[in-house]
Amino acid sequence: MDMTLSPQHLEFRDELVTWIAAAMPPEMKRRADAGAEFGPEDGMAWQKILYEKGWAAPAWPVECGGTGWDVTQRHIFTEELMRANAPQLSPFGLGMVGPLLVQYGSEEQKQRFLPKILSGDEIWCQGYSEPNAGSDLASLQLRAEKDGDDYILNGQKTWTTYAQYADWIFILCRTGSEGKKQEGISFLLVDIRNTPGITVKPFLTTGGTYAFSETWFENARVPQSNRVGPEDGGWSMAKALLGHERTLIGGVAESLRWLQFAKRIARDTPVGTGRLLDDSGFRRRIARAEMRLRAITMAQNRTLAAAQLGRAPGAESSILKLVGTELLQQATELCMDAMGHDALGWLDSPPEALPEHERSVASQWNYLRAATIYGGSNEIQRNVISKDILGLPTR
Amino acid sequence: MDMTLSPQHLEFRDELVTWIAAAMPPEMKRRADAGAEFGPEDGMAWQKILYEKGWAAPAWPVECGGTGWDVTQRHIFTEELMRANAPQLSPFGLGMVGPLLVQYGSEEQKQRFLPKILSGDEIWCQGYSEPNAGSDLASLQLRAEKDGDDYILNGQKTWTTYAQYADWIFILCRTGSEGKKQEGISFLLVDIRNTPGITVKPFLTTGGTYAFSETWFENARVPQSNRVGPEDGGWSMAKALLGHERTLIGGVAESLRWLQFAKRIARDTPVGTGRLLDDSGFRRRIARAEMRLRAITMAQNRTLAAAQLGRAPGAESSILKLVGTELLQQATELCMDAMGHDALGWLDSPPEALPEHERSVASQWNYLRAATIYGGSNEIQRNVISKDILGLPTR
Amino acid sequence: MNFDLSEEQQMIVDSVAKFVANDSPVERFRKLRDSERGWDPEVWKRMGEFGWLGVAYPEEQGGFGGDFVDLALILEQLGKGLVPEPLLPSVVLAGGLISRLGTEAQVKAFLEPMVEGETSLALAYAERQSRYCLSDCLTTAEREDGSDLFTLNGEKTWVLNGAFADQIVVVARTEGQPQDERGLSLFIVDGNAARLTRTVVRGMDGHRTGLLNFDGVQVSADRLLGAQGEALSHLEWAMDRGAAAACAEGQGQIQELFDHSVAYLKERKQFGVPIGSFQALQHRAADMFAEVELCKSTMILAAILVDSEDPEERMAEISAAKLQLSDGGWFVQKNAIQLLGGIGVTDEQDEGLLFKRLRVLQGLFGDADHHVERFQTREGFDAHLRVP
Amino acid sequence: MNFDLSEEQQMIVDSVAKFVANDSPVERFRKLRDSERGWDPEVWKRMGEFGWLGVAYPEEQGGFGGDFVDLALILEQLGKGLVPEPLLPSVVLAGGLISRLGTEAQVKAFLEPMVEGETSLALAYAERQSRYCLSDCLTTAEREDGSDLFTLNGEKTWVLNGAFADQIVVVARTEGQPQDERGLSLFIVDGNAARLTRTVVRGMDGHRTGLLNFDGVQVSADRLLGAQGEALSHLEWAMDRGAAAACAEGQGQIQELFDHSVAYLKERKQFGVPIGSFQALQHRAADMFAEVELCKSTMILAAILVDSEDPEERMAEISAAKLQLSDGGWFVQKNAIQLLGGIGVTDEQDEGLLFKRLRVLQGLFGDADHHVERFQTREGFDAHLRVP
Repeated sequence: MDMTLSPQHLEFRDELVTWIAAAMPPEMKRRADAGAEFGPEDGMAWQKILYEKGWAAPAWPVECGGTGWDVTQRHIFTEELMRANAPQLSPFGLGMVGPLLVQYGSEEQKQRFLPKILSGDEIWCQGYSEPNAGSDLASLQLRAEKDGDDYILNGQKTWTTYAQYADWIFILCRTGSEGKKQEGISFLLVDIRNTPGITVKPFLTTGGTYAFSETWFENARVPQSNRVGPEDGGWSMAKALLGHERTLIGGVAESLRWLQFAKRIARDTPVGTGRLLDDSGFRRRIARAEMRLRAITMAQNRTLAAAQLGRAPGAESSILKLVGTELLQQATELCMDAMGHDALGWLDSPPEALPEHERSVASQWNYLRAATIYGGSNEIQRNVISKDILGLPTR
Repeated sequence: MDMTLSPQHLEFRDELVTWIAAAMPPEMKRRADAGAEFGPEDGMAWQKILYEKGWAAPAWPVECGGTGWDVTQRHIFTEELMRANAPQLSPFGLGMVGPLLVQYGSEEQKQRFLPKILSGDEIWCQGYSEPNAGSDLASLQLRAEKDGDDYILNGQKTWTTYAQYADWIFILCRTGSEGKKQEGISFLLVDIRNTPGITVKPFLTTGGTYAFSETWFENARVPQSNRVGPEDGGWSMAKALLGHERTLIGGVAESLRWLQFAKRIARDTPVGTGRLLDDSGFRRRIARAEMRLRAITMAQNRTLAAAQLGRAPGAESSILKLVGTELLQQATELCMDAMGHDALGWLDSPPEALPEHERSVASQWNYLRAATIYGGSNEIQRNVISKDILGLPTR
Repeated sequence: MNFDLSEEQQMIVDSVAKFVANDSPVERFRKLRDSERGWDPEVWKRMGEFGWLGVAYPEEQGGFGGDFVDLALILEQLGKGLVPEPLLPSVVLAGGLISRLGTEAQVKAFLEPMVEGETSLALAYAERQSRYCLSDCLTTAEREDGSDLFTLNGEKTWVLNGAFADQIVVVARTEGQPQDERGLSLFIVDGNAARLTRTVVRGMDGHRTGLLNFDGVQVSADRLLGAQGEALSHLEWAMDRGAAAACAEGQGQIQELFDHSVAYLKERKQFGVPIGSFQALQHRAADMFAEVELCKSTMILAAILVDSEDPEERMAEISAAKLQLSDGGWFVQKNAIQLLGGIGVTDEQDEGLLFKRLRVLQGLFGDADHHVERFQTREGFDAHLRVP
Repeated sequence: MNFDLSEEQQMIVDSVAKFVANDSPVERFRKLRDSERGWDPEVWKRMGEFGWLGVAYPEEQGGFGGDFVDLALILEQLGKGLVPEPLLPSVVLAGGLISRLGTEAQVKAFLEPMVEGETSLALAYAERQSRYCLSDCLTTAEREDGSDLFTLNGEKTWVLNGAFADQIVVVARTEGQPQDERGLSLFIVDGNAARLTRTVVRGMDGHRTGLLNFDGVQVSADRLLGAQGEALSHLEWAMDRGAAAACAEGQGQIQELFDHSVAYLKERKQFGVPIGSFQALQHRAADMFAEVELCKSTMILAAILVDSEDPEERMAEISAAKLQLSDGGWFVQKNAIQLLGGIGVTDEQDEGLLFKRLRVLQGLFGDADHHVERFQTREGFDAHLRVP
């Protein structure tokens, strides 16, 4: 057994840290250092910079624009971006539909879509959930009827993240009606901006941002050539897509950032003659969370190491989402508790009332309640573990 | 609303405290003060003392030997006995079969059994669970076949608490075989000591005591006149019996005793130049448990107050078992943690290695794992709450 | 012991519940949170007419001679509808102090108009550095020899209703060092006083707080509330009432979130069945129910004990109640959002708004850590070792 | 990074697992716990022959030049069978210190016979008042000027294998005050030394510890282990190895308890179906699985890092592992007992015995509170604030 990073990896990390600090535009750097929250526009700006460097999609094959890095390098890359509090990139193109196209897309689809995903010229979003298909995704109802070379789409998607910024949406829709409900589903790419009959209506989250939209399709016409994989074979596409970047879903790097942030707030928060970070009770609470994060990190490292040896993520990876998202939420709760009365503030509180680095804590804390819901709720994860891994009987 | 105890109740409590301290024999008092654990024999000795005073079964009707106290007085009585660390009385006669006989027994049964339950001349135990009937109690299999004026019993009971000390056992057995499995069950009183064909085999618990037995019945003959309630009507008897002393099942008084005990151990445990009870981290852990106990106590008081107004325990009483037993276990864990290395010790550790008041902590901590299992496991409690109170649908 | 509502209390509860259902469902709050003030003076006036604002004050102060339990029952019902009118700062905090400490003239001038719903009040105690420590007060009040005027300098943060209150009870130091226990005094300052700057801050819960800057604000001596330099124990008393009120109002939100969750479990179908038929969710709901009941129990306890004669027992039970609100309430609210799925993070649904207001109440008047600390540092924690 | 077992490691694991299955299932421990010593010197000798006792020592000391991970893998497998032979006190604690600090002669005299299974060792560090503080040592060792003998006075408690060990490494103070960090020394004391009284104490886990009384025990200077007065950092190192070993052995019990629970869920029927088909229990099992995996991860981490060159990182990761053993392991074990129902509290079933041994391991070498405290008081806790 060997858990050390190789000298090459250590060197790679040092270079990365230096590059990231230099590559950020000054205002972005200032906000990153101040612990500010970034919006989707900042993510797009940062993607352009990474794209110029050739680092927009490290995990893609080199011939499609990837970096050729190994799993560990990619992991270091993710972690250091998070530590530097760089804006997060939209995952829907780079992390989801892109890799799927690499694997299952036709040659035409690859050439048409991949370059613009990479450059950020086209922004993507995801259309999976429907009002009556949440945890039970396979019961989705959005219909695609064939009409000549096209499909005619009718129905509704919900929780389409940042659809108002998107040029394209990938959706699961129903093309067949027979057999089990997982059959008869197809995976389509849809021009959300220019297709008549599509209405996008962003709605406010309790975090105070318009992170999600509802999207209606009314006789929206989409060429059949925009289907990825076989007709009625969309469920396997969806499963393949879920497999990508499995190890990142635990949010380890993000939790690390929040815990550092909790310490920082505690350091800057006076209590009596000292600081909150001097309070042994609060220190122990942070310490417990940090210690738990070390445990989760090690579980993640085991998964990564297995991946580096070419093995599919083993059983241990399935727990990362479960315990990782719960820790992530706890880390945000520590920040809220550290803020004391400042936790009363909100995104629009004036700067004299709420320091910039605390501005979006409550909003994010609020929004991240969804971390245990999205990407397969933690209840669904427990179902998967108990059935697929432990082999417990169904009734 | 009024939560104060009346002057009469306060006076009653003061008198009780004085009486208890005076009534205990010196060695019992010494051990109670030292925080020692008592066995069943001590319980019997203490029952005799209470019996002499007329206080063995405060909740029984006066004409059967009860005290005529109101609900609050009975509660105060229980709590003060616990605070004084008096030996606990066996509940099977005084708290379970006795009240059942008062309610449903024939005149002959009452006259035959109640006086000796009260005086402690006859000791009782319970025969409910069977190897294949635990949570699913209604699937019990012990058969009672009619033969003349008798039943012939064949089968096995398990978890019969302290059966080796008992003179009598009350059991649920199967007298019918039709209909739902809750039907066809009868409630019988069996002379466990003198009935041929009954074998009692005590077994060691992980707590190091022989608290439970397995009991076999092989053609054991029992007069039908020992049946309580109608034939095949035993399930309602069992439910009626469960209703008694509902508010005590949360173990509030017992938790209080354990928390005091945790403080005492912490006070007597040196750490550096001080005592463990000076450590703010440990103090906060005890404090949290004490604060939780206050919440549970208040929930219990609401139930008691409702009972005093003659109402059946409401919805709030059903949570007492659930949260009360979990707190009770936590309280024992605090004691274990407070003991540090002393928690390595056991019942038979020599006194120079382990102080008397710490002797049985590990054993009790171990045994009380069963507190969330017996009396309807906490999982069964959750089923009851979700179905009977919240009305959530069954599949 | 008797925890049944009296006939009168039941009437109060019914009438407030009816008001919330008919006149002030969450929808009203949703609209008002984007208005300037965040609440409606007309509704406030009606509350005065209903007698809700004076329920817990003695009759000789224009109140109805009820007790804190009556007030708590009102707050609980209002909490269900997220009714935004400022009962907590105005009736519980500032009003409570004026009622307790005020001269007849002060009561007449400042409390009675509030009881009638003509004016509203606020209590300014928190400062940038103070966290939950009441004696950590940098704001000063100085009086030159022979003068009838005190001069206030300093800053108060997160003053509930502070930006719009007509009168503000302000904690200021008249002597001693920043964290001394002695030397704190209370002043009733006019909201429109010269050299007082008020910045409106909209909070996470959509309510308004004020950032108050005192730059030499002059206050006449007849606005000194209670004995000079002796404010601390009264402030503690007021904070305990605030905590009890937070438990009461929060109970409204906890109960709503729980009831909505149970209803959703029965109605939402996935995999062809109501999700409430899944045992894992049933058991979660059972655990939530237990916490709701414990919250209800401690909320009642706190409301009864705010007027207890034994301040140590009062503080112990109120800390226990506040901890239950924070921990037990948190268990209920986070699981409600989890069970409700997307609905719980959608602003146009009520649940997320209940969730946020509840979090604000959990943080006010001391969070869980603060109350655990307070519980274990009191004398009785060690004295109650009854086993020898 | 690579966490796969090497071929050699896999061979070790297989052979120990086979030994446990064939020669030392829990049944053997159950019998031995009522014997005088609690373990079997013949089996100990066989372990020596198998090479298990020397796996982690350098070849020049009669060992096999493996690392701590190899030893941890052995302990994990032995833990599954509750094998009672004293590897933890003998190989990990006392043997580890002699290997690290011993002179060639000491290694030859005291380590090599143990590696061959001829003798067993113990480490006496805890005292009645010390709790987890290593420097809190009242036992003294004095040497008169010019003498070749140290005289030991004091008492050591809960010495694992202390009642039967042939040689005991004893921590004693050669200078300074009771809690001074400097001034601690190690002595290798013969178990049968004159004026040493050993009381056998059977513990909760059925293992024997010793209560050791030193009433003027004379020890010659060539039995001083390491530099006089400089033992503390080595003791800390040994405790960290003890903690890592506890994680390894405890992992065996955690895995067994979990596996038994899952098997029981599949096999036990109530209400006409396997209880493992109830979703509430399925989800409990899923949560337990997560903790088992985290325990396994941190157990590996701790085993790798005990030999880390950076003591602060070593202590941080080992504290994290020990916390996971205590908290995560506790979650698994308490739920195992709950799921197993009555079985779990029956002495004749294995689960309760696994449960008790695991609790003992959780308490040894610092409990959860101790390790959280140690984690947050180290320098790096504050230094690692990378965000400005």
